Amino acid sequence: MSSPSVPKPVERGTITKKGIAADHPTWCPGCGDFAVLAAFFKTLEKLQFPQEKIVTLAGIGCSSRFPYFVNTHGGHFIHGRSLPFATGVSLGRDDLHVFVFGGDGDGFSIGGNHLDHAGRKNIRLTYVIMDNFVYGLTKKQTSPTSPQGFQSKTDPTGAIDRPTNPMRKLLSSGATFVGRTHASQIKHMMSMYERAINHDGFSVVECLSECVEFYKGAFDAAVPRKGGAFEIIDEDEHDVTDMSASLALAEEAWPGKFGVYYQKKEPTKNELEGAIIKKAQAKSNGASDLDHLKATFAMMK
Amino acid sequence: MSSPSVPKPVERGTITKKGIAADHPTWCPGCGDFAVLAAFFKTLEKLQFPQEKIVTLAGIGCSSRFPYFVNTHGGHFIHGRSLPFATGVSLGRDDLHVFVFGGDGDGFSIGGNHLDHAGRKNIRLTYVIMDNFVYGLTKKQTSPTSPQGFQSKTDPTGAIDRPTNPMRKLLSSGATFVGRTHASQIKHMMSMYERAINHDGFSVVECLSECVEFYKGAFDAAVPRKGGAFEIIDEDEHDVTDMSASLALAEEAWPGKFGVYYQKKEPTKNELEGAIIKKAQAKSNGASDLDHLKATFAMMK
Amino acid sequence: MASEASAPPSRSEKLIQDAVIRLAGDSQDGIQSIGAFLARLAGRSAQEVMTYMTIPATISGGPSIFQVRMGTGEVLSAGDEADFLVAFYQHSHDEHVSHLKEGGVLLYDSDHVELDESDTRFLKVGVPIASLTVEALGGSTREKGKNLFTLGLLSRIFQLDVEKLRRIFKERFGGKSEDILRNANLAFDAGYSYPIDNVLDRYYSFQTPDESGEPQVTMDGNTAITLGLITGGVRYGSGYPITPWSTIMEMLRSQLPKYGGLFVQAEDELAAVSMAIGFAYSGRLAVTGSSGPGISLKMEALGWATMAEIPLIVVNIQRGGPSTGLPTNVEQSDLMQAIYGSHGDCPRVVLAAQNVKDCFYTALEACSIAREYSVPVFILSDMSMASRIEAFDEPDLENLIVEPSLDLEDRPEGYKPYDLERITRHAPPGTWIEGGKFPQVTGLEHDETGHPSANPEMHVKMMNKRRDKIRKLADSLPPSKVFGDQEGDTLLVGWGSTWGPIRETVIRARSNGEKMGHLQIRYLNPLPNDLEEIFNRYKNIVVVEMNHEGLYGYGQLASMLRALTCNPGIRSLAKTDGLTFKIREILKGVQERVQ
Amino acid sequence: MASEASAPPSRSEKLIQDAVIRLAGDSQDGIQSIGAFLARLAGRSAQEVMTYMTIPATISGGPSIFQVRMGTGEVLSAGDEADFLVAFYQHSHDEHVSHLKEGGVLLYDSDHVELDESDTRFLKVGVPIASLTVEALGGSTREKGKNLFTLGLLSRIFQLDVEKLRRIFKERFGGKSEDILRNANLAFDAGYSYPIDNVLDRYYSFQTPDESGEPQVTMDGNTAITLGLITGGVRYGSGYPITPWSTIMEMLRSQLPKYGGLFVQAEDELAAVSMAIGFAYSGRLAVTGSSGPGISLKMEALGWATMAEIPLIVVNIQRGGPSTGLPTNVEQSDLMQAIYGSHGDCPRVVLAAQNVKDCFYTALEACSIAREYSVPVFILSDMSMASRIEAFDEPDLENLIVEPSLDLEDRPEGYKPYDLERITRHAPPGTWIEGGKFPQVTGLEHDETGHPSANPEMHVKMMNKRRDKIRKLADSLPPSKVFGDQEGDTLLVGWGSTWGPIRETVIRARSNGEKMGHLQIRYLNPLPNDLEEIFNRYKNIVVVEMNHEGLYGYGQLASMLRALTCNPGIRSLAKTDGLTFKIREILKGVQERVQ
Ligand SMILES: Cc1ncc(C[n+]2csc(CCOP(=O)(O)OP(=O)(O)O)c2C)c(N)n1
Ligand SMILES: Cc1ncc(C[n+]2csc(CCOP(=O)(O)OP(=O)(O)O)c2C)c(N)n1
Ligand code: SF4
Ligand code: SF4
Ligand SMILES: [Mg+2]
Ligand SMILES: [Mg+2]
Repeated sequence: MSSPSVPKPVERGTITKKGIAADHPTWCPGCGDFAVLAAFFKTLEKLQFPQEKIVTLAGIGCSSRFPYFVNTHGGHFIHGRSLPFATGVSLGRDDLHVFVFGGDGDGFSIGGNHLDHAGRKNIRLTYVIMDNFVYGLTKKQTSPTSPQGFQSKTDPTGAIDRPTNPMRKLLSSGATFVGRTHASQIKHMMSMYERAINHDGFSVVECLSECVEFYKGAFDAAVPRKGGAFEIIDEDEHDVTDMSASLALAEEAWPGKFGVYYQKKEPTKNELEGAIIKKAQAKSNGASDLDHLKATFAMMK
Repeated sequence: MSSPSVPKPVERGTITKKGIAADHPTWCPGCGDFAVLAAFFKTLEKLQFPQEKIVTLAGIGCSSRFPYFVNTHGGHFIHGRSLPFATGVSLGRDDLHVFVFGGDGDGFSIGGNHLDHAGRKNIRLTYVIMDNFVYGLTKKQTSPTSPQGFQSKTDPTGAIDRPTNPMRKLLSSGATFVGRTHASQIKHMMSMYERAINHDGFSVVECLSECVEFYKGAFDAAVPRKGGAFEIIDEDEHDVTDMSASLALAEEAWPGKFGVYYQKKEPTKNELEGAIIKKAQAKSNGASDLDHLKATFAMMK
Repeated sequence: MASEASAPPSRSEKLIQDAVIRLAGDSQDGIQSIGAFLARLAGRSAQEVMTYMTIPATISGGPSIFQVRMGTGEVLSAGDEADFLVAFYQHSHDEHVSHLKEGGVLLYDSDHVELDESDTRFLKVGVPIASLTVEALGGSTREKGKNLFTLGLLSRIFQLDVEKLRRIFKERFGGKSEDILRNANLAFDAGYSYPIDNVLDRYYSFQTPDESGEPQVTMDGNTAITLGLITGGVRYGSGYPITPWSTIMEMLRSQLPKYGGLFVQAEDELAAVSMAIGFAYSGRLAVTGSSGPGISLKMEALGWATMAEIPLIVVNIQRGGPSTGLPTNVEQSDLMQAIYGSHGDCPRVVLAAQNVKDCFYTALEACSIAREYSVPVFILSDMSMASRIEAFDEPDLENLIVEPSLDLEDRPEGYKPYDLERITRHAPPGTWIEGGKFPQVTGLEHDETGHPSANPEMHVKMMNKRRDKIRKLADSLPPSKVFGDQEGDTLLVGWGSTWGPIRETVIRARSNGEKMGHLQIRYLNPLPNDLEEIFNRYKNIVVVEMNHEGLYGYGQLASMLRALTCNPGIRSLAKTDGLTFKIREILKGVQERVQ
Repeated sequence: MASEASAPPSRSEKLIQDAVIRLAGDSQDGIQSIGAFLARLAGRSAQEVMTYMTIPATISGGPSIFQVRMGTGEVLSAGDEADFLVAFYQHSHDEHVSHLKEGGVLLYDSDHVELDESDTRFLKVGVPIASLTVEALGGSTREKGKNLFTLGLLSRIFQLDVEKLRRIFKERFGGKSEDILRNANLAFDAGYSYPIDNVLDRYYSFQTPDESGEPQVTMDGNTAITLGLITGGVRYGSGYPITPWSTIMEMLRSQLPKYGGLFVQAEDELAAVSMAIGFAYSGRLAVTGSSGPGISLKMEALGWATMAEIPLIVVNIQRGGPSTGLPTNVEQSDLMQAIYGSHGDCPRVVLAAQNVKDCFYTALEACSIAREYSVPVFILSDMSMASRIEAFDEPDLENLIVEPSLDLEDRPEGYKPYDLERITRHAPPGTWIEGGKFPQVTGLEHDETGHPSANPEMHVKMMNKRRDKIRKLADSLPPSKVFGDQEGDTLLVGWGSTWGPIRETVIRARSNGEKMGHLQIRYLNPLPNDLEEIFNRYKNIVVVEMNHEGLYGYGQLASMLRALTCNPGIRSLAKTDGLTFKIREILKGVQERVQ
């Protein structure tokens, strides 16, 4: 099934589209996720992190197959738990560039709680939610972002539950960078990814990415060439550090606005834990692990 | 341990303090939870639902011991899952009055995701979060609402994670009634409970309830007789149906305002599922279960 | 078709007992529907039928097969090898030709497949399926319809009942646009009228079945479970999607409202099991279910259901594990977890269905056990049965149906939710208790009133109470039925979907003069009381199961049976290649394990 | 103290080997600290010591006991009965007097307790503890200090080393305000100078221990696990609070920063295990843990760790189950779950610590196994060991410590994360792979490169790979050590914290001339290879464990051993009353099971 398609040995040091692409994606032809991948590749090409320091992680879903298609260290975890997994990676290794990809079901349904806590802890990583308003991999069940009326296999007469408001949810979590983009807008997507990546903290981007198999046309209302409106937030008007204003933006009617809803520098948990370590170690003045251990045992005598 | 303390057989039909009280609560003397219980009793005395139709449910925590102290049908479930449990009860039996009690750990930490989904589904029930900013039952660990700097057993040098903003979280969930009160303000508490109970939908009240054992004085800033300010929302000024305005209220600095943040009538899932049933049954014109089953089998022939 | 296929050509008609037809193409080609049509037709013709399919592992579809075995005799497995292979593409041919019997018929789309001329093992029949379909339908359909064209070909070859088939099309496509039904008939006719006798020198015809019995129904295992649950009185449930459980929740979601019930898609499996428990506590028999990963998430709440003594049905459609594993392959590796997966000593009931028909009856029985013993009941099925279609006699619904009722009668004073003297029967909320002392249900150890108790003797008593009712269930079970020799050399023991292949193996071995019996265990927890006695009648016991032999060389059921009986004659034939057992695999495995 | 206690009074000094002292009061009285001081003192005096305590089940405190057994000989259990009971209240007396040996000393607070004059079973010593404490401290302290007053009394009675004790106070209270230390000494002195010889006609004195050996350390089991993990190189972890696991995470949270590491309090157990796996994947040996309910929640992610072959340490401090169960009582009922709780065939390592010292060494060993075999390793301990204090020889830290390292060396071209030829060694992110093809870790079945594969043979190979490494571990284990008779009538088999009571039982039975051996199994998965052979040397095997005999009459380990060996001589002595085994319970139970 998996014939790795790296054509030639990659030279250490430069990220190229060729070197960063791994397997040919198994997504359906036309799936929005291809564009997300392409924009990610381009952004990485631009940013040129050391390739071995990039790590892509995911839960389970069509979108969560992402890591297989990126030639970096990668991990395909379990459904809904990619964020705590990534939290361990980020806090364990502050030298890495940690990326998480996943779907709306993975992020807002089974994984919804982890979002809240990774957000408030401000874990240093970038999370892209590839929102297609449906469960793709399991073949068309209602997702938390499916609009009311959407006919799926679990709502044959149309969904009745009010959907999650993704922007409100993300803002509420305490994430320190919250953006929104659309897989059909490559340039905008790239700028969102780049800004998210450059944000020092928990950055999350919702990317509308159409599932052509199970929810065709879901996002036409936001695609100009299909008669929709892709309205971008005017950052001269909108203060991205104002939570209330951002929350108000999140209340706008579908398809709403795209761009950066919120961004504020707050200490990351990575920094704060680092400070605790530093303080604890400063106190002991260069004692070795063995010294510490012996001291603790001495107290038990 | 449990010598049920119902003094005399209760007459069917009238709710009295005596009849609705069960065991003597095992909380520490002075715990705020006593007041929550008392206010709940008084509210029930006022509302006079048939006693057998009241059901109190909870997860795990000091606060979650609530059902044992109320003489109604009751269930003490597992940590963090009281809402889905109660969802089953509410949707299974739309004739009941379903109450859920629990702590900040139970509700915002392990149970945080269920809040989001019970909220957006607008399950008909009333949920009281007895928020003491700490883990009581397990003896003083940091809770999601513990403020930064709070010294607990899991943060001996002071909590560093930014706490959950309870009002923002509750509003974001899509709950259709969101209130806030304080266990030291019996009257206000009662009015919140009454309004929450009378709201037809998912109603949730955050009640600050002091843990005298592990976080004494946590809420003094909101207790007038301790020099604090208990500021009540002016509903002439604040439009409780305006989500953005409510979210803005949630951003106010500690100790913030008390009262109803948000209330809006939306169809409950109970109603919506009822409508689906009605429609399905109308189609079949009084067919019996056996008729339906036979028809389905006929299609398999 | 069996040996006839290799007989010398003679333009004639051959009477056959059954045929294994493998259709190999891409999942987009609608080969599943040809299979389903054939299976339904077999059901309506009082024939036995069994299907087998693979699901492509990639999201965007890909190679896929559908295999139908149909015939007049007992059809117990989907067949080790095909008598007939239909290959739509070169890759279909290359992948599957090794599954074709020597002398079998290789029907291929000559538009897409090129054969090695020198290979003379098979009777090769090339038909330009793709181009003829396009031609028949007028070009615009991008080869869609190839499946029905092929069904036409097969109908001709096997002399199928065309009228019945057309009626099935009509039922299937009737609700949709006229065009669809017309195109289906056009494609079918084109296939049917293709001059196949120019290349194939023989027609086949199934022996006339005995149509005098009960009418048959044809469905897959997941449908059978769903209908069993509904018949048993389940009206409420909650779940979260996962392959291969999803189709049960999807069907419940659309069926239950008619019955006045509902099914909730929860935010995750933790919520799903909790909601189902909430339904049950509220007085509604309820179901939750999943496959491996989701079942793991339910373990904590299931412990509560045991402790609080709540009736609940839990369906696990097993797939390849561990972890995300092989989501579209079959395995039976969740047995131990079903019994031991929750912390603490946590008794519950575990049943396993052995074929599609039994999926229905097991679900029905699970309902009555859950209700009677106020306990969680696991139903184990697996990927292979989930989507496998079989025909079976229509159940006697009038007598089987259980219309659920909500018992809100007043309870007498002193009512105890956890009475030590009897099996717990909860009073759902809404019930008045004389004297006005209302009950609590709880996951803490408790006294008879449901209030927490850490009293050592009370814990011992309650532990025994929860165990004893499961023992009572064991005492009430019917005697285990052994098929074949009631004593002798070898007893093959299995559980779940291995029933068919094991049964067929035993039939084959006995026809070769071996003394062999077959026992399929449907009750896994509690195990039946008579196993030890039965085992003692055989020299060798071989436990056949689709899981791993583990550290000590024994599959999961084999380990349990060794612990139960300490019978050192128990051998284990366990495998985990994600595929169902072939008869020859079992024969060989047994041979190797038996002295 | 043993038999001497009932000897006729004579104002004299008695040399004793060990004494069991039970302090009974309310949890607010600080009886835990007297106990802890005594235990530490014993440790510093090269004595053996073991404590036992109960935690009140109510939130607001309540009746509580602390029992210390200290002495010069080997102290193996906390003692069936007390030689000495200190009763602070009437309820303390009433509840606990039945635990006092006939002829034992009943020391009671005459301010709070009234005795039945006619009861002559005990030597009754009344002291107005409450009022004398208040008097000594000047009234404002609401009886606080009673514990130290009592410690003073005990020091006088047992001729304890007062200087050492004062040093311990100083260490304990040194960091706090001066007042606290002064008050402690005041209360202690008042007790010490109380004219106890007016009422008690005898002093006791422990036989002089041999102080020439290693210095001892004194700690409870959870501390020992924590320090074992740190010594073994764990620097990262994540958890969620639950009794009785919390103290491990609390200590790790405060200790790890010094070592450059950190511990995260996660939002729940699902997140905790996922974070720990994230740490491990990033190249940091990591720990997560919980007790029953939280362990159940980790089952799905643990399956991933097995599948992805990630090293991980999982601590389960068992408590009474099922469900919320008996949160403050002891039980050993999570063994099956540790082995079988995740879906699919999911091999992992399970170790059980047998006493406080062994908590340290088991944790250390878990680290090395996790690292060496790249696999999740369970450490099972329980409520009784969690807070029980024991003294043991200080470990040789210089030689034991493992300083963790992060191996980011370049890997050669063709590096495979799941090489079939060797035990998996992941390259953590940050590692350059020559040729630039980076590895994936995954919970899907995969090929050697970590890419998904549904190939049947690959699945078989990978299943075997994951199993074989655990078998390799079994091959590397030291021979199992049997204590006592190496063959004969009866072998007692246990696991975990039952070590002490079983050992003491065997010593007692052998001193009565019985041929008995004791085997405590520390490796539960894989089980040691030599068990079958050892079992064959005895007529009876009795497996002693604190869990339920289940449906078939066998506790969890007993079931496993029957499955492993099919030895029908295996009997089960299982109980679930939430209490540790008493010696006489085991003796009686064995007698009943052995012919
Ligand atoms: C615990 C668990 N539950 C359920 C599943 C089945 N499952 C796999 S992906 C998925 C949801 C897919 O939807 P989404 O996250 O929106 O991703 P998409 O496929 O749409 O990109 C589900 C329910 C699983 N793998 N694990
Ligand atoms: C799955 C699980 N994890 C952890 C626990 C332990 N536990 C019991 S209550 C509790 C938190 C208590 O805090 P909170 O919910 O704020 O309630 P409080 O006691 O403060 O009222 C925890 C962690 C548990 N019972 N189950
Ligand atoms: S099913 Fe939908 S989301 Fe999945 S790959 Fe296909 S188009 Fe994309
Ligand atoms: S520990 Fe705190 S929350 Fe719990 S009962 Fe005591 S005061 Fe109340
Ligand atoms: Mg999706
Ligand atoms: Mg709390």
